[in-house]
Amino acid sequence: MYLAALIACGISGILILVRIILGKTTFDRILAINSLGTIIVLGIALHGFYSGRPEFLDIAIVYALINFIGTIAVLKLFSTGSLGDIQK
Amino acid sequence: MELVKDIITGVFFFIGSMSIIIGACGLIKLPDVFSRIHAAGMIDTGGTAFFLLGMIVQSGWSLITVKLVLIGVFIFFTSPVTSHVTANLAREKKLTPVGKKIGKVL
Amino acid sequence: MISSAMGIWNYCIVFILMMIGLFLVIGRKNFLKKIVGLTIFQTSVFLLYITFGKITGATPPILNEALDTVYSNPLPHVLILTAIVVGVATTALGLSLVLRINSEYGSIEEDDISAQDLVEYHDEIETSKEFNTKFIK
Amino acid sequence: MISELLINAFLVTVMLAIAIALLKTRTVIFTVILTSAYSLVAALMFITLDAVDVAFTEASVGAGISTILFLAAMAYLPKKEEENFSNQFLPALSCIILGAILIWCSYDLPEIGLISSPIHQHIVPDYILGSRNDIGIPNIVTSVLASYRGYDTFGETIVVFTAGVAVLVLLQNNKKNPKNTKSKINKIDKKVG
Repeated sequence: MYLAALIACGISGILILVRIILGKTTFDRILAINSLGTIIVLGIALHGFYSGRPEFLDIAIVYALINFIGTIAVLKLFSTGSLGDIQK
Repeated sequence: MELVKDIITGVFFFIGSMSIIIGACGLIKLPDVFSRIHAAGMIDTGGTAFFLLGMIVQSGWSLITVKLVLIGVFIFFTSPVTSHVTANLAREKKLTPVGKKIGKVL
Repeated sequence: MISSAMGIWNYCIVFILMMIGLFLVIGRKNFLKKIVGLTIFQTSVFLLYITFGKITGATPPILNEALDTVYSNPLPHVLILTAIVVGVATTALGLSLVLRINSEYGSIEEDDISAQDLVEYHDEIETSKEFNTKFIK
Repeated sequence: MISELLINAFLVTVMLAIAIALLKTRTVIFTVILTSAYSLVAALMFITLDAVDVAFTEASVGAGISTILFLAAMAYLPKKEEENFSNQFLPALSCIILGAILIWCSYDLPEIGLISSPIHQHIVPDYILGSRNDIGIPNIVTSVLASYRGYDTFGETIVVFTAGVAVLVLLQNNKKNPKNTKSKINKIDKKVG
């Protein structure tokens, strides 16, 4: 059961990776990277249950946080031109 | 009792797997950014919700359930924010949707 | 048989990743790409180390209640934990060097920078020649 | 048992695909995004290889802080990489030869996951027993990192501090002499003509 779910995650991960590599605009890639992060969060949780020690879900929480922060940082750089306060 | 739990988890996992695969196919197949956001939203809502529900049914009342609920709540709040910011920026950068010509609506 | 094939496959891909990182470092002229290649090289070395420490059927090295559990090898994990943190310090130092080079030369391409250095060197030689001729006369 | 190895092989192949895409791209922001994805998949691979703490660190440092450092540096750098295919043959040839030698040597390495390979024999059983009996911390990695190998961690702290000081010194000098290339070229032009 867990293995089937993991295989589904793998298939959709491959499809999303195709979109990341082929994507035309930057927004496509950012969207696909965000979806890949979500898939990886699910994969970590499922792998914990599959291997019999589901105590390591903290890593999945950190992943969700890092994924959100990375996406927002890329989008901010894309909209304002810098991450910090100095702008030429 | 275990059998009932397993069956419920299997049904949830099936629905979740279908929604993430359909979402990933949509990310490839749909024509432009504004329609691909729907597919990404399908992964973020349908996939995570059903997978996490299935795992909650398996784990019962424990600390693991709390962590799973935390993941669910976090993705539930951050996914719409990301989609909104992406769509907003794509509109600011003058990307126009494929298909019908948009008139004075936007 | 398939397990041995999988073992060799893992090592092969890790070595190919390492070579891709090395090619990005020595083959590309852009400095940012060189730093990205350094990151890829580092991550592949980490993967190689962690692969050595894996035992099939074992659990992560966090102690259980049961006494007969088989744990994976924790020693590579410790080494790599140190290496990751040092790696991000290296990345930050390299990026600040690239920023400094960009503010000095206005470009981060290797050919461009060496051409500017050549022009400056030529110019210095010319001025020293003028100086020498004036001074001798 | 075989499924673990299959999952590992799948993930490492995904990483190879990302690295090949990195070889082909010329846009800087796409490079940064792909590096972030590479670190994410690498951290998932660390989890499947039982290295939980390493995955934690790689996710927060490799995928989080590195990406943000790259983005913060990218704001001041040119957005496109110049294409020049001039001098690529010799590096590619040397990389291929070195990779072939490494893969040829890898046939002598022990198989993945064997409990009888020499790395698992010598000192690690002592660490595991000592962490349970002497130190009393359930996480073996923490007890090795802070107690058995404490001086290594101290040296790592010194290295990180030195790097931070070096970054500060390099970036502080940034605004004092804004010598631009164009002004330099103009000066050269004035001298010449």
